[in-house]
Amino acid sequence: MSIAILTDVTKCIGCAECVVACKQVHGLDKDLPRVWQKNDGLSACSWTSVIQRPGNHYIRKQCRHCLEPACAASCPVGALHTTKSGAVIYDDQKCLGCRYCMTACPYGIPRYDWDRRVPYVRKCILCFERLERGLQPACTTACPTGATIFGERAELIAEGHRRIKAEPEKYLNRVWGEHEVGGTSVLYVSDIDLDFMAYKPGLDIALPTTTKKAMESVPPAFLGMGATMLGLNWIIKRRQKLQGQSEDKED
Amino acid sequence: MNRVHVTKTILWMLTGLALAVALTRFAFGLGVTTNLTDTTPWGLWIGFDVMAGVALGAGGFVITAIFYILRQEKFHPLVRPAVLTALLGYIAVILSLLVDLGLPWNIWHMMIYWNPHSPLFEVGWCVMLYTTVLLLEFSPVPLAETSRWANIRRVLMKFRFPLVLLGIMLSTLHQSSLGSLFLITPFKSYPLWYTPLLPILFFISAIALGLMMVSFESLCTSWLYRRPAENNLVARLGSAARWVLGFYLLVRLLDLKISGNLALIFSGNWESWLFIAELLIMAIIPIILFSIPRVRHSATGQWIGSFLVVAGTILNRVNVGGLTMVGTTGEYYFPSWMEVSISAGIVAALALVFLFAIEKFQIWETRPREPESDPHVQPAFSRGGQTWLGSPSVAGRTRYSLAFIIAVAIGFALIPAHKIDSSGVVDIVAARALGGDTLFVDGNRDGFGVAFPHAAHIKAGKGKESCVGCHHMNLPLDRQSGCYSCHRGMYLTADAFGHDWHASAAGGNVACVDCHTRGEDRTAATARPCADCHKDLMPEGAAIKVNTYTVPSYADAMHDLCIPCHRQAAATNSDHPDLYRCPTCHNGKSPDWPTLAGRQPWKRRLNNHNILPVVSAGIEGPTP
Amino acid sequence: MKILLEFARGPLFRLTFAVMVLGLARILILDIWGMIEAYRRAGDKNIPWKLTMIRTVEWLFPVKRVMHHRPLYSLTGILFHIGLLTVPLFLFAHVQLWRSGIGFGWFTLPRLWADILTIMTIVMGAGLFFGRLGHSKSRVISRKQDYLWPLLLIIPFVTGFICANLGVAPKFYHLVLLTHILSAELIFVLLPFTKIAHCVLMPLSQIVMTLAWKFPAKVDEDICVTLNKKGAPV
Amino acid sequence: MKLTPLTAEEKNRAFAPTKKPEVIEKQRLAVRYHIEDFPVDDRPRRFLNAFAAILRHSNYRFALDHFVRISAKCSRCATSCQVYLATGDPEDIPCKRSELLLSVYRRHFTLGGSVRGRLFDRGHLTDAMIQKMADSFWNCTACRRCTMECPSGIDHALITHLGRYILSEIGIAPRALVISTREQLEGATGNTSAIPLPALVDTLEFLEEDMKEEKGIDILFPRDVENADWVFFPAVSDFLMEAETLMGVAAVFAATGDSWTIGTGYFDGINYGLFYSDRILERVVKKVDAETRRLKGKNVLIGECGHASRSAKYFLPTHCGGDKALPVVNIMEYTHQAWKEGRLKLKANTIKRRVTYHDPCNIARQRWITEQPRELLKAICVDFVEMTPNRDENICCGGGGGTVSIDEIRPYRTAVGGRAKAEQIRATGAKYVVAPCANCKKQLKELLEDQKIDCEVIGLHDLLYRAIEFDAPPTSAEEPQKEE
Repeated sequence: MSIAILTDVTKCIGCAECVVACKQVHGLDKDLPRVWQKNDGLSACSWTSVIQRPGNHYIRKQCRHCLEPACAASCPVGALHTTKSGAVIYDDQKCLGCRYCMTACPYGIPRYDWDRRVPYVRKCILCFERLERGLQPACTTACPTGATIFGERAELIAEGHRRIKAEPEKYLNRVWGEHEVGGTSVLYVSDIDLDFMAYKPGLDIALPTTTKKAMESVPPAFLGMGATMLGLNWIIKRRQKLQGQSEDKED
Repeated sequence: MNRVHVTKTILWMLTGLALAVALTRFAFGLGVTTNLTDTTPWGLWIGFDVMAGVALGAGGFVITAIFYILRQEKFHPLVRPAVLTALLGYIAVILSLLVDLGLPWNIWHMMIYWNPHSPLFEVGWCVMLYTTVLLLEFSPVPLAETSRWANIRRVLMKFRFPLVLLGIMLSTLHQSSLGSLFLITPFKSYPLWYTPLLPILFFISAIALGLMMVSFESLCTSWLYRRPAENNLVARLGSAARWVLGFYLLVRLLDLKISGNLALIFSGNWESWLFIAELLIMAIIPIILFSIPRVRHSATGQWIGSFLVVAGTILNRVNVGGLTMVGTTGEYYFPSWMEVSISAGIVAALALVFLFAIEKFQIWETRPREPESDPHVQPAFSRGGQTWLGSPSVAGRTRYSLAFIIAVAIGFALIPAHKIDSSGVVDIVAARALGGDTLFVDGNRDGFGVAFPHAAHIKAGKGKESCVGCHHMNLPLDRQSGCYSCHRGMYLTADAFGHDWHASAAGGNVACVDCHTRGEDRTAATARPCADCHKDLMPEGAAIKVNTYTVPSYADAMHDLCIPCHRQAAATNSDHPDLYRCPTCHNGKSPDWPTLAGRQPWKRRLNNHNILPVVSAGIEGPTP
Repeated sequence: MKILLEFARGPLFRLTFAVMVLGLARILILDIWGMIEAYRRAGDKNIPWKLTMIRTVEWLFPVKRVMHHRPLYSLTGILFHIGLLTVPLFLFAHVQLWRSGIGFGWFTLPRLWADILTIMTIVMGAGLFFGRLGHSKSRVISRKQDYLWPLLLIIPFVTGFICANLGVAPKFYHLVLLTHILSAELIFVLLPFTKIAHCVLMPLSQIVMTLAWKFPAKVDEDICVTLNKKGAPV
Repeated sequence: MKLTPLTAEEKNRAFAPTKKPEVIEKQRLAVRYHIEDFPVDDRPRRFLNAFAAILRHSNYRFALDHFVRISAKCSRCATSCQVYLATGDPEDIPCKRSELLLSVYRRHFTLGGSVRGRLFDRGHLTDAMIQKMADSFWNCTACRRCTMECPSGIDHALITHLGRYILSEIGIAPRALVISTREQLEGATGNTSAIPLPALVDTLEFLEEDMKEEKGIDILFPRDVENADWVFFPAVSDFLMEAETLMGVAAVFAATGDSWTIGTGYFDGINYGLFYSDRILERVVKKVDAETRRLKGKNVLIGECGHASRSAKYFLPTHCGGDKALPVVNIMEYTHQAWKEGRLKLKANTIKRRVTYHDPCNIARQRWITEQPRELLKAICVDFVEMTPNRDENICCGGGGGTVSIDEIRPYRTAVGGRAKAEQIRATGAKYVVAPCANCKKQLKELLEDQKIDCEVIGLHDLLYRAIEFDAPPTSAEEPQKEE
């Protein structure tokens, strides 16, 4: 089973209750504008934010919890990993602080404690501890309009398609997160194009596969190089020996 | 040997500067020292130190391969310097990683927590192993200096060939895996650089760079110590490098052709020019230079050729490592001077180790020595000062330690304290009046403060009309906001304005002209004064008028606010002759009032927070 | 003025303070390094540690010897040093600065004591100056800087006293404060490079004195070779 | 200590040349210091080269570094220097004297000097400065008393020592010392007083006869005995001038019965290297070591001589093997030890006249030997008085640092250098001043003579000789001993 969040952009009123709830549940510090923050409201102290688009459209931004997360694939120590339920979570005990995950994320989600002496990577963890206790994530609980809801991924995809089918003139015919980068656990249905949320729209490959091939060829490359070098050495040694012998003969 | 002295002095100064910056970085975090952001989490330290550092260490495996595997005996003079450079290069990589990593003390986690899918994991392991291999490869050289370790040396010499072989195998892996690192960012990297062949391209260019790095180094040290360079060998290396570079060029262009991105080269945007420049510097010009026999054998030609390859490959690594992602992320990053100084300092420190090693050990065939190293040479009194600072070791110690500490001190002086002060705005809980009339004012939260008889002051000021005398500038609707909400730095001027806050609150870029008059430079100087909008911030009769966006430090503000009145009162009121004395207020007592102690949960403070949950400006690519 | 003040207590303070601390550490390390080298070269490594230690302690707390010669001058010097060390270190205002800068502070002097010590230091500093000026022996061996040092050292005390007691010169508060900071910074910078370096080198003096007589085992031949005197008559 | 200032007449006499000045007219002390003549222009360069060579090969650099940084110019040393107290000449303040060399070091051997040199191009070493040093360093008696008063711990005597060393390397050193040393190291007789071996043997035999006559027992001077416990090196001048001291030493050994010997290959304890050149110091010390080892002796025993004791005690380990060097013992230590152990019996109250004790700087300043002679004296004297100050804070006799050997400056030594000492002795009212040091003895004799003090200078063992009781005489003949 795999859980997910579906956000209906048309229902969001931008009240930011989800943001407040998130901060409260995780005991996050207050936010202040900093030079290193991207201008999307996310920060080490805000794991979700609400972005306003022209025409009173509000889009909630948070970690997409990819089914095949690039961040988890890139982390050298596996500090980022996917739970059984599908949440991509972070283990600060393992982290080195290399920030490869931040480079690798196609949505630019992970944030860093730039001003801390002991900095960690920060992002939405889908309230996985609450899930274990049988609760919903704080944000979906707090939403007064039901714009963001929690449930089984398959069911929510179906729900999204149902809503689109029910009011095709209201929605764009697409559930964001269904196929993107191999599928994500945070889904959107929307009346405006949400491609601006990612660095590159329409990227449907699972990112870990890009490095997978390279990583799989590591052992053969290693042994192959060794064999080549040994072989070369043997040949040259032999040739030099023969050359020496022939020179000896000539002498 | 003046050339060596000057060089070493400069290197020591760079090291000192870097030390000061490194201490700052560990004391205050990455945000204060670097220009890295959430969008550009990797900067100069990864792009130059790690990516280029590993590449520059390629000389080690290339030359050992030529000497041991291909059995080209005549390259023997270059083997030791190449291995030493490689070793130092990898140590540089490790050092800069220790600075760059957020939690460097966890670097050993790589050994116990495995994620074999991560290219970085593979690079990390290879770097660790290869550094060890290089150490073992190189250690016979210093061990040869004393007979005490002769046994260990003999064992190491026995395992030389397998070590070299292992070194080459490991290098193959991580030189290419550095390219694999960026396979995962097809959404960010520019197509001219992004290709599934990145690992292979990295490996080939590392070979060419290895050849040229060894040459460059031979030329550098020969200049520094005025010793004859190995020009013949360098010419041979150049000749080999031109074939490798040619192959590299071919693979790269063919790959672009197949992926259909070849046309992008001539698209005329800045990436295309960068690409052309990179290829020219890194491959095309050197290939031409090294193809002309006369140039190949001339010292100048070798200088230029090897330098171009080295510079070009560094440029390539920096491009792949982040420079070409700017188009996608829309965020321009330029390293802060502190990042640069750390990079330079690490290079300088290891250059010093290199110079130390070639003076102390048998690295080059002829060991460069200061003439005065011989104890019986008559001391040379310097020409200008007619001084003699002692034997080379004593003189060096005297001279370089001075250069070093001066550089460290300058480093500390240059640290941007305002960044430290304003980055973590003090965690503020408004102090409440106690017993209804007394405030405990403790600006820097150290438990020491001033017990302020609020009610008494109101009374002395004849009622509520006098509020504005002190509360000269309230946040909207909030008379009780503490002085520290704006006067953040205890002793340094703070920027109270918060440009980003205003910009986003005013509706993003379109609102710039609301404050910055059209047609003028957009600086604080040309902007409208705060009071134009915030009429209530500066009531009539306020003690201090604020006209700029900066506010004095907390201490200054408080002193300026309190001292004049106290002085006046002391002069006119004979009951309190001591009013003007510092200890009257700063009496060092720390009243342990329970309501002031401890942190309160965020929930209760929420109402006082200026949170900005709603962001109007979205991600719309680079600002036009 | 404000900008100057900020510069003086910001970057300039960090620069000069670092120069002082590192500079003193440098000469201390160089000194000890030289001692270790000398000890390793010495032919005779037998050093009367106990006697050396006793003499060091005697001179660090020179109560025993002070009355031997020129008691008034010596007493002036000792009191001056006491004030010089305690007031800047334990003044409440300074400790507050450290608290905000590095996060912790320490014991502070009561206000009355601080005032008394400050005035004492100023008087004693002036006393040292006039003592040097008025005493023929001292005058003969004094260099220019020997006269200037006591004067320079009391500037921060005078200005600091004025700052702490605003009633003395209320109109020039910032100017006086600036003088206070700048003069202290000048002292910081000069400290490691002048005779005031004795503040860290002093405890080593007696060991240096003892060790200096421990010559290397073979000087004769080396010096003969270096000076081309091999085989020359004595 | 307060001294009445020198009168003008006294001053003239003290500095008056006894001989015609030979080389440099400015030279007040009228001693021809130059061993060899070099062009004056070249001297600074050669001085700096010698200085540099010495810094390079010896241990002075760190001490000078320390001293130039720490020197506070507090003028306390002026209160303790007997030379300055007598002359009142500021040039004689120890700190001022040290500054002569320290300023050269500061200017030519430190980073600060380098900067200053480049910026202002002044303060180079000049010939005049060398001349000043040559004068000043030989005015000092190297007694190290000022060191005790220096709060900064500057060893002015060390600086004087080094200054003289450098000067000697460029040929500036007192002729008297150099000639003696030349004889000692390269001459036929191999000792500073140029005593030929037959003459020595004659003297010793004569003394043996003398003692036989006086004490009635055989008291011998064993010569070239191998495997002796003690190999004896007195100041060689004792053989000529202080026979009684030697007799006392021989008597002590006769009483204790320990094996001792005088080496005929080399028997000179004097080491003028301590006064002007570390190189000479090293060579002489090595000669002592070689002779002792030739005789397979177990200990080096130094006679009553301050600088001989110090140069052997402190520099034998330095130059001849560190911890493995032969142990060095002063005869006073030996005698005291034997007396303590009861192997030597002394008759109490032998000496009836008032006695005082002069601490030689070289053995008292480091608190090495201060109590032993006093206890011995108290054991045999009726009336023993102390000088003030005494022990490690004693005042130099005025002939220290080798100046006593320079006969040309006797007026200076007795009028200036020894002035404080003379006052001290006069104040005690003693009739005997015990000075266990060949140099002190010579200086004090001349001093008492010139200052017209009615007092006799005598060695410790001279007195002990009179007080030793032989209970187990080596020969059977026992006669009643003579009373004084």
